[in-house]
Amino acid sequence: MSDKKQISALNEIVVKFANVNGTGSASANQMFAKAIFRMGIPVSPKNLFPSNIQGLPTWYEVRISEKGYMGRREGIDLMVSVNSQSMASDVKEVVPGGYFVYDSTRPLDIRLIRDDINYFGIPFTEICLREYKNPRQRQLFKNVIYIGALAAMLDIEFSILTDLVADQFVGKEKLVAPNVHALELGYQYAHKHFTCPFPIRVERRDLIKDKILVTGNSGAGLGAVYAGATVVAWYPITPSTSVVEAFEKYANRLRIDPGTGKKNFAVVQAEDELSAIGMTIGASWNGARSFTATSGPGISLMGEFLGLAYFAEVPVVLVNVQRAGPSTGMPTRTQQPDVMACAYASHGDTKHVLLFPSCPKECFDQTAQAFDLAERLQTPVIVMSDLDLGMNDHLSEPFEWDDARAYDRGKVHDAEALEEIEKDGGRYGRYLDVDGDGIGYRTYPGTHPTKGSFFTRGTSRDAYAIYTEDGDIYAENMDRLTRKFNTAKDYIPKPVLFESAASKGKPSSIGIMFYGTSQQATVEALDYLAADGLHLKGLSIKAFPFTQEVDDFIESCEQVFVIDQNRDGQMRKLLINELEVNPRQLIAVLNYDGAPITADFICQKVRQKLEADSAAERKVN
Amino acid sequence: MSDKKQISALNEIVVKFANVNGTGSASANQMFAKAIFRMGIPVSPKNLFPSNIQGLPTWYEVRISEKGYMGRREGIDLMVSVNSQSMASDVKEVVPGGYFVYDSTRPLDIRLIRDDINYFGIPFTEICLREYKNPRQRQLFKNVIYIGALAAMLDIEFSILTDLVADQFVGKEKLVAPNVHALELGYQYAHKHFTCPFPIRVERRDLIKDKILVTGNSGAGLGAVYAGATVVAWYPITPSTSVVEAFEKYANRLRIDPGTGKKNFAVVQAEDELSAIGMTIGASWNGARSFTATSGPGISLMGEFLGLAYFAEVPVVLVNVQRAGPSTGMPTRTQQPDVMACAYASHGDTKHVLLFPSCPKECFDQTAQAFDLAERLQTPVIVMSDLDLGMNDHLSEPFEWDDARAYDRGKVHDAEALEEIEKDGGRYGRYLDVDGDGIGYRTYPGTHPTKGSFFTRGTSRDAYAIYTEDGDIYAENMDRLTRKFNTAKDYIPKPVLFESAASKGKPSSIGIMFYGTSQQATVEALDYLAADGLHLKGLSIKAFPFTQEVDDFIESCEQVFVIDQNRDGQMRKLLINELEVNPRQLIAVLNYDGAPITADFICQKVRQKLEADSAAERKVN
Amino acid sequence: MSFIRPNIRHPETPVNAIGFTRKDYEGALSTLCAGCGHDSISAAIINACFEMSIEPHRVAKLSGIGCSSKTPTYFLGNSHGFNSVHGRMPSITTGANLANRDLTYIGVSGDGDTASIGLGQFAHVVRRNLNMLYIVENNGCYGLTKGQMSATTDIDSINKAGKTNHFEPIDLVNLALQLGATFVARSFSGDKEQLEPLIKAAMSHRGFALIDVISPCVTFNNNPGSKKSYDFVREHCEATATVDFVPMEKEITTSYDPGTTQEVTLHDGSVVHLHKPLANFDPCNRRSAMRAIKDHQERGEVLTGLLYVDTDPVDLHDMIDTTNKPLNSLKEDVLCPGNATLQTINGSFR
Amino acid sequence: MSFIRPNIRHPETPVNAIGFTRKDYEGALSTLCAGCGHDSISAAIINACFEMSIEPHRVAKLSGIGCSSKTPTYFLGNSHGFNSVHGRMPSITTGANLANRDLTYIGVSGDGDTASIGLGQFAHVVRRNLNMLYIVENNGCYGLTKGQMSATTDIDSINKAGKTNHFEPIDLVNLALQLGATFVARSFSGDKEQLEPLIKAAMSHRGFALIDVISPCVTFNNNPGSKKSYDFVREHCEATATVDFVPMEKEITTSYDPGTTQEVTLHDGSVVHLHKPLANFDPCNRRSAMRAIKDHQERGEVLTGLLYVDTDPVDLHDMIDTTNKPLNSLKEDVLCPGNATLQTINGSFR
Ligand SMILES: Cc1ncc(C[n+]2csc(CCOP(=O)(O)OP(=O)(O)O)c2C)c(N)n1
Ligand SMILES: Cc1ncc(C[n+]2csc(CCOP(=O)(O)OP(=O)(O)O)c2C)c(N)n1
Ligand code: SF4
Ligand code: SF4
Ligand SMILES: [Mg+2]
Ligand SMILES: [Mg+2]
Repeated sequence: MSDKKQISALNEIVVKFANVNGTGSASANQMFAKAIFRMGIPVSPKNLFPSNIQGLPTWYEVRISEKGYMGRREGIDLMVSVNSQSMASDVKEVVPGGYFVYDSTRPLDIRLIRDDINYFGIPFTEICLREYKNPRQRQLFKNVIYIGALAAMLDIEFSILTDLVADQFVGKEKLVAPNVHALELGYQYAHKHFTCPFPIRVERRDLIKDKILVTGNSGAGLGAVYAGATVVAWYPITPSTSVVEAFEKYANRLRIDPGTGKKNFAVVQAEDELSAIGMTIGASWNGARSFTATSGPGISLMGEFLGLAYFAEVPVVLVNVQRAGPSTGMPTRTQQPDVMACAYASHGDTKHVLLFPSCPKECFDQTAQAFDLAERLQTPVIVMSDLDLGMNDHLSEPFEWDDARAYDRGKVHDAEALEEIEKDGGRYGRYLDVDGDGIGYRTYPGTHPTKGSFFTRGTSRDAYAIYTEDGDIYAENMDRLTRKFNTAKDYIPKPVLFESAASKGKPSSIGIMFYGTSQQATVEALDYLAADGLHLKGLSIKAFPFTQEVDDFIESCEQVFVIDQNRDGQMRKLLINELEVNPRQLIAVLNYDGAPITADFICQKVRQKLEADSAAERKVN
Repeated sequence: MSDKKQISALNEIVVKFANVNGTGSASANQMFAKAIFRMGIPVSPKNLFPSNIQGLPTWYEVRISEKGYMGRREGIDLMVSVNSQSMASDVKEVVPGGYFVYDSTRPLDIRLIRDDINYFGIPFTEICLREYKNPRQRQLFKNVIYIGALAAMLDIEFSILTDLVADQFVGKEKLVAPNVHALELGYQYAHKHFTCPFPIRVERRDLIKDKILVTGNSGAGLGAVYAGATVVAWYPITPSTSVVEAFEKYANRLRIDPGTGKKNFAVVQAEDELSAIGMTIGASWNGARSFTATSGPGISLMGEFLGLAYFAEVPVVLVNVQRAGPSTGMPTRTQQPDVMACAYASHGDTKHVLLFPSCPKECFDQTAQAFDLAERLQTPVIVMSDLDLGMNDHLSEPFEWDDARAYDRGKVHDAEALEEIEKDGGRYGRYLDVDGDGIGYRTYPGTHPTKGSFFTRGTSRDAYAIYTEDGDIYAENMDRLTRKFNTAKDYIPKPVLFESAASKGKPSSIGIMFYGTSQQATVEALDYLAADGLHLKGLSIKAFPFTQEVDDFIESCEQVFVIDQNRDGQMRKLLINELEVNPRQLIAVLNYDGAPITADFICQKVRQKLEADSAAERKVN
Repeated sequence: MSFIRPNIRHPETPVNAIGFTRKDYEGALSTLCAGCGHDSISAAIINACFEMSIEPHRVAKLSGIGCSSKTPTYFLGNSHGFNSVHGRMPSITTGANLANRDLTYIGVSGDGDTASIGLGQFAHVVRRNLNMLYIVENNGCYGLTKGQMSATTDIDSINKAGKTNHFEPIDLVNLALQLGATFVARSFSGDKEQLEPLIKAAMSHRGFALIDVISPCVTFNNNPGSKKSYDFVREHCEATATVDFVPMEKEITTSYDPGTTQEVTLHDGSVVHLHKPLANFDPCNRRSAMRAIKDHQERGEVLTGLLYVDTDPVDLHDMIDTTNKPLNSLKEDVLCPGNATLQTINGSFR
Repeated sequence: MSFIRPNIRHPETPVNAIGFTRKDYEGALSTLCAGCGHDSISAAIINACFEMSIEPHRVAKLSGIGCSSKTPTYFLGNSHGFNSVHGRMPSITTGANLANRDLTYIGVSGDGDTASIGLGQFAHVVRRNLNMLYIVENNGCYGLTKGQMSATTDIDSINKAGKTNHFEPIDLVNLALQLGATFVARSFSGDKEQLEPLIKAAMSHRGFALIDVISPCVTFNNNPGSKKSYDFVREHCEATATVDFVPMEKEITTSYDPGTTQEVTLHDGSVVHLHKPLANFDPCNRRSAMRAIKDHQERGEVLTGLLYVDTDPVDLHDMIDTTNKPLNSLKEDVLCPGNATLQTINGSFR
């Protein structure tokens, strides 16, 4: 129909849906991503939604990449825009030669017409008015119709869509037919009016294997179920809410006492975050595995209690699903802005163990491990997820659990142990560093009528938990806490090395460090740079404190790029701080506009710096 | 009497009183320090009290130094111990040849007898039983009696003491005679039983000039009165409580409307620290000068609101009188442990302006200046005092106020200005960076019925204060905040250079940086080191962000010792972080046992390092 | 300076006593869900301010976080607003009021914002009898975070997700009365005839005025089984009386049958007329209010209308004896004692 | 395992039913001011636990920050204790109780700790009807920070510093009743005859039990003019009845005149005997309790004793339907669903 340039691509496409929130577009859009997944092609959907419930623009960006690049990529190949509010900006995002699908019920505003992209109008509203009676249906099915149309345009196997509908409505079977009908309406219309498939299309592959498509928050919630969390206290806040929702959903299925039908867990919606972490501390103190989850403002409110848990040495598992700060900031946009706030949370000299998951599988594993770490180290452990990882579906290795695995409950004396100690003329001291690793032995309340009870407090105390204002005892205790923090290095996950296949065997003196959701984009960037002959080695940081491997990696490089999704380069600062490296050796790469970082952005920053360097050198020589 | 070695000293003495808290010893002890002060001799008293109201050991350590060394010095020359609970440890603190004055009503426990110090028993209890009927009097006058005895031993002019009594009881004149009588009882007893004065004694000098003896918290409170603070919201917490008490005391004298007798200020005791800073923000937003004061736990609780004030750009003045953390820690011991917590308070990318007073005069000046800075920069400004500075009397330059000084209320548009802008076809935008310094123009509520109103929020917004989730606008705004933070450098106090008189004209490549209450001890240490031919140059940091001078100072040194009164070397970390200096260049000197740092401690650490260096060099050559 | 309203409007558009049109009291376009009760409350605030001829800039509007707390953006666009943090609006408003006692303060909050995270600040702002109008837009759920239950969710109420509440709800009206609030009312977003006069009376009250407005969340808590749905509330409301408000200036035109009407004259001289009040209910008697509320609750009914008013309240400024001038209007001359005084103070430290 | 008391004590020292001496229930030496009301409350707790023959380690004691919150160090030295942060004891106790429902939880707090910074958590732990004894050691001031007024300081009460309070006090007993507390009592640290049986009854109550104990601060608020001084309280107390507690096991020995005695049988079978109760006062009727309290307040009197008890309470565990076993006793076998299940879950993500 149109003689404009049309880009063509096979299984390397970015599709974006522009819609209005509260119109049920989410499930339709998800069906699209799932269909690609089921065709065996790696897919990475990202939901860009407003901090609002109904009526504002919302977007769903789907990257399809058989190369397996799952980071975000800018430039939209095919845009489906059914929201007049955002159409003007939507049009701009399409790449030259790209495709723009819109609701042609009303004619397209001429100001939106670009001569370098291809327009495909489908009268969605008109079709819905014709086909459906009630307004809600008209709204809902519009979304399903455009999925049907895309199936034709991109050559998605229609049967996969019908299967997905069937799966979606198990229990509500009578909804299957109308949905399939809606799919067909779109499918037919596209075939009738356009030459389908388009030059950009998908084709079945077998690249998914046993991978799964799941959100990080589901992984975290499941991880907590498997790790044996029994007491969960929380306060709702986006984007962490679904961590607890996932926990509760699975616990309600998997943690019901068969005899009584009662719950082998407790979830309490607290009145605020102070109370939520207080309950978590109380439960851990009393020997249950407990956690809370929060975001931004909640982290600030938990500061005082985190300091108590650090100093009184009570295990705490906290899942922080980060969002764009400061203050309320952009609550529905992603960032990594709480690294400093969490590493040093609370007044006084404090340090906290942090974990940095990069995918749902790591959300599952690290959340589960966080319980072992918190109890082993008797201190708060914070899982540093973010909105992108937590709320978007990510292609992930399947979750695994070793049935032989026993929980590490850390150092806890039971009644027998207490009797033993005294038999040998010893005296139990809660904060005695018996093993030299800085970690004392806890006892749970209710253990023994006359032995092992102690008083937990946020004030200074001696090795026997007796209150003291003696400066030397105070200082010794503070030093032991430092010792304990170093002990953490023996237990926390190690960083992971990455390099481009093209860089194999090509030693490099330039490093690139990253963490969390920067991983996908950075790994992609490594390939692009390698293709230009720029061979960098990558290290994905998985935990704080930093283990020797991180030290060694920096040592082995002349310069290291550090990727942060925040303004102040917080991870870079933390590295400089804690490893005493020369700041000049670490180059900050900062993305903080609230959108997930892209490989192109990273490449651009790296090239700039390296070119500047060689330019400088040329000057020198 | 005793043929043991007796140290002798003139006007270079440390006297310590060991007593029980809640027995009214404080005022007697203070009389002692004041007497030395009125003899024209520099004096530095330090109160070491428990976190308790009555019955536990409390100490009052008085350093007398005509050389003007006002930092703490270890090793007690004369100990007055009237507390059996602490006597055993009190004895240990006395230097060989020193003097131990005790209550000889009951014989001294032989285990307390050292053969290298001199004992002087006075039957205080017995005297009181004989002289006074009611138990409270017996308790109170015991303290006055030992002051009388010290007057004889140290050769304090008795008339000064009687004058002090007179001053103390203006209005309660009938209390004068009994107090003077008690002084005489002690004075007589000492003269009768011991050869007075002792070889350690004081002698009138004229070294005080117009200096004053005052607490830092009085200075801060007065500073706020002079700066025009009208709304004060607070929550009680040691050691910051007396900041607000001082403000209220002076405001009640100096801020009463002559016509109505009503108050030209408002002090509200909030229900907690969250509320206290919330009220401060609300008042500042509404155009009043407002402040709050807190310590340790309060800082953690204020985190969320500090982030709001940073991001929404509302002035806040916060006086943080630091104490030993973490958590409740040692609430009545001094430390500088909140540097990091305050510099980066709250989740997200935040930075806050900090001021570091070293003496009461600076508490006054910096607190007053904090209001100008907060309004000029439209952001929180935190005055980082500590317990030692805040609650102990310090010898200080007198407070000064330039009557020509006008408050800098910062950039605020009034109704005329708003009309002007529109007349010129302009549009007012709260967050427009009109002047390029990152600071926009505020308007106060109630300014104009149709112009200049805007919506203050903790969420992302554009230059016109309209809510937005646009990533570019968000990022621009965050960059402007960075720009604004740099603008702060043009207004904040500059660091102050120190060097030993003995080092004049002796250029040095070794620096020593310090802040707050480390100043007295460090300046003293510079002299001692210079005496050994170790010429260091000192820089006292007065504010964060760090100005060029700090940069230059570090640049000019091969290595710089950084004095921190906390475990983690927080100021050193902040310097590395923000100035991008090589950590190897900065050597941490850390004192964190809750007692004020001493010159000896600093010298020892510096010598160790320098000796290690030269040893290493010897190896090399 | 004084201001003259620029007269660039259609001659027919009605203006109020001080020359402003209703438009001058409107705000930005609402982004709430269509049918959200909160939007009706915004409309009522706009009408009340317009009809009371309040200068727009003499009002400050403050809120916490939530759908309800977003609404200040949607009314009084010519007034300064402060959308603070979750549950802390009372402290911000307290500070603002201390700084300038001459403005009218409207605080908007939600049931989550007030009864959960904000309960402490709510209780203490009541205690201080801060001169403000505090509106709780009470939908018995957390709208903005997608429908979780709140501390005001009624026992056995079922939400959209199908969950049933088992926790004792916090009744903010009872609580406020218990804590000594001097003006307490309850209303329903669907009843503007009642809500508007209540808002006017509350703004005229010199002290803390609470209006707990039941304001259904159409998206998450308007389902059958919910006790905060439009249908349920309509069916279970009973009013203490129909309310009519006559501002101070106006003298009463309509005449009321004394038998069926009770007059309450507020501190500033304006009058609240209560028609056909409940039998043995006295809006000036705290205990009778609490009794009436409990009686209705035991019958499963919601008592609305003006519940209690103290016509001679003592507000925070009275209690701490602040000067009558706004503190933010004082300048160096009154605030700064000067150097001479400082030198005598220095003397006391020698 | 079961434990036998090591028998290394003087044969005469009295032991309780399970072989413990009073000493086994004592704690460290108090560091409070001589005469502080708080110490009397600690003594009463020690006696109550000793006489009720509670195994010391089956009790957990928790507190916030303050002189009052220090006291758990001074009683039940064989019990675990948690001196947490200011105003947050309720959340810590909630978590602890969720982890192990089989222990007895005693929370100690002060009026500052509860009515100021802790009010929100207090209100919400009441709502959740957490099974605990919550003792407020109420001295109407901030003792540990040297005597500032608190939110429970009575109107016109004058403190040591000579300041007069003008703020409406928060009455924690009224508040708790309002919020649905299932056991509410008020007492006086000087009245152990009343306090001890109340503590016993409160510990036997399966739900939230508040005892607001007026406990004078001898150092900062025991002066003439103070309404929380020993003298003032002694003069203005009236008790609902004299209380006698008979634990479940014991059958009643002393016989009571039915005319003058009312029996309240608690959920666990133990019985509270109320002698000579006030005329038309029913401790099982919430509204009658609130009425009686208000009547006395209006007369300037303080009503003490057992004010209200719900003999069939529904506690937090009932509301959220947790299993009867302590959650902290569950092991991998019940907690971990295993890998096979996980693989089916993976399937749902494909
Ligand atoms: C400290 C903090 N915790 C949690 C949140 C997330 N949050 C936003 S609104 C809200 C509850 C809103 O409920 P409500 O006050 O009833 O307002 P509604 O949306 O129902 O009108 C919560 C928990 C937040 N913004 N800040
Ligand atoms: C967050 C925090 N704010 C303030 C303080 C200081 N503080 C310690 S105890 C206390 C009040 C104690 O009053 P109350 O609870 O009545 O106990 P009391 O000493 O009167 O028994 C305060 C404000 C603190 N420890 N923590
Ligand atoms: S979610 Fe509920 S409260 Fe929020 S705007 Fe929609 S209807 Fe209103
Ligand atoms: S200050 Fe008051 S409350 Fe604290 S211990 Fe002393 S008497 Fe008791
Ligand atoms: Mg709500
Ligand atoms: Mg108290």
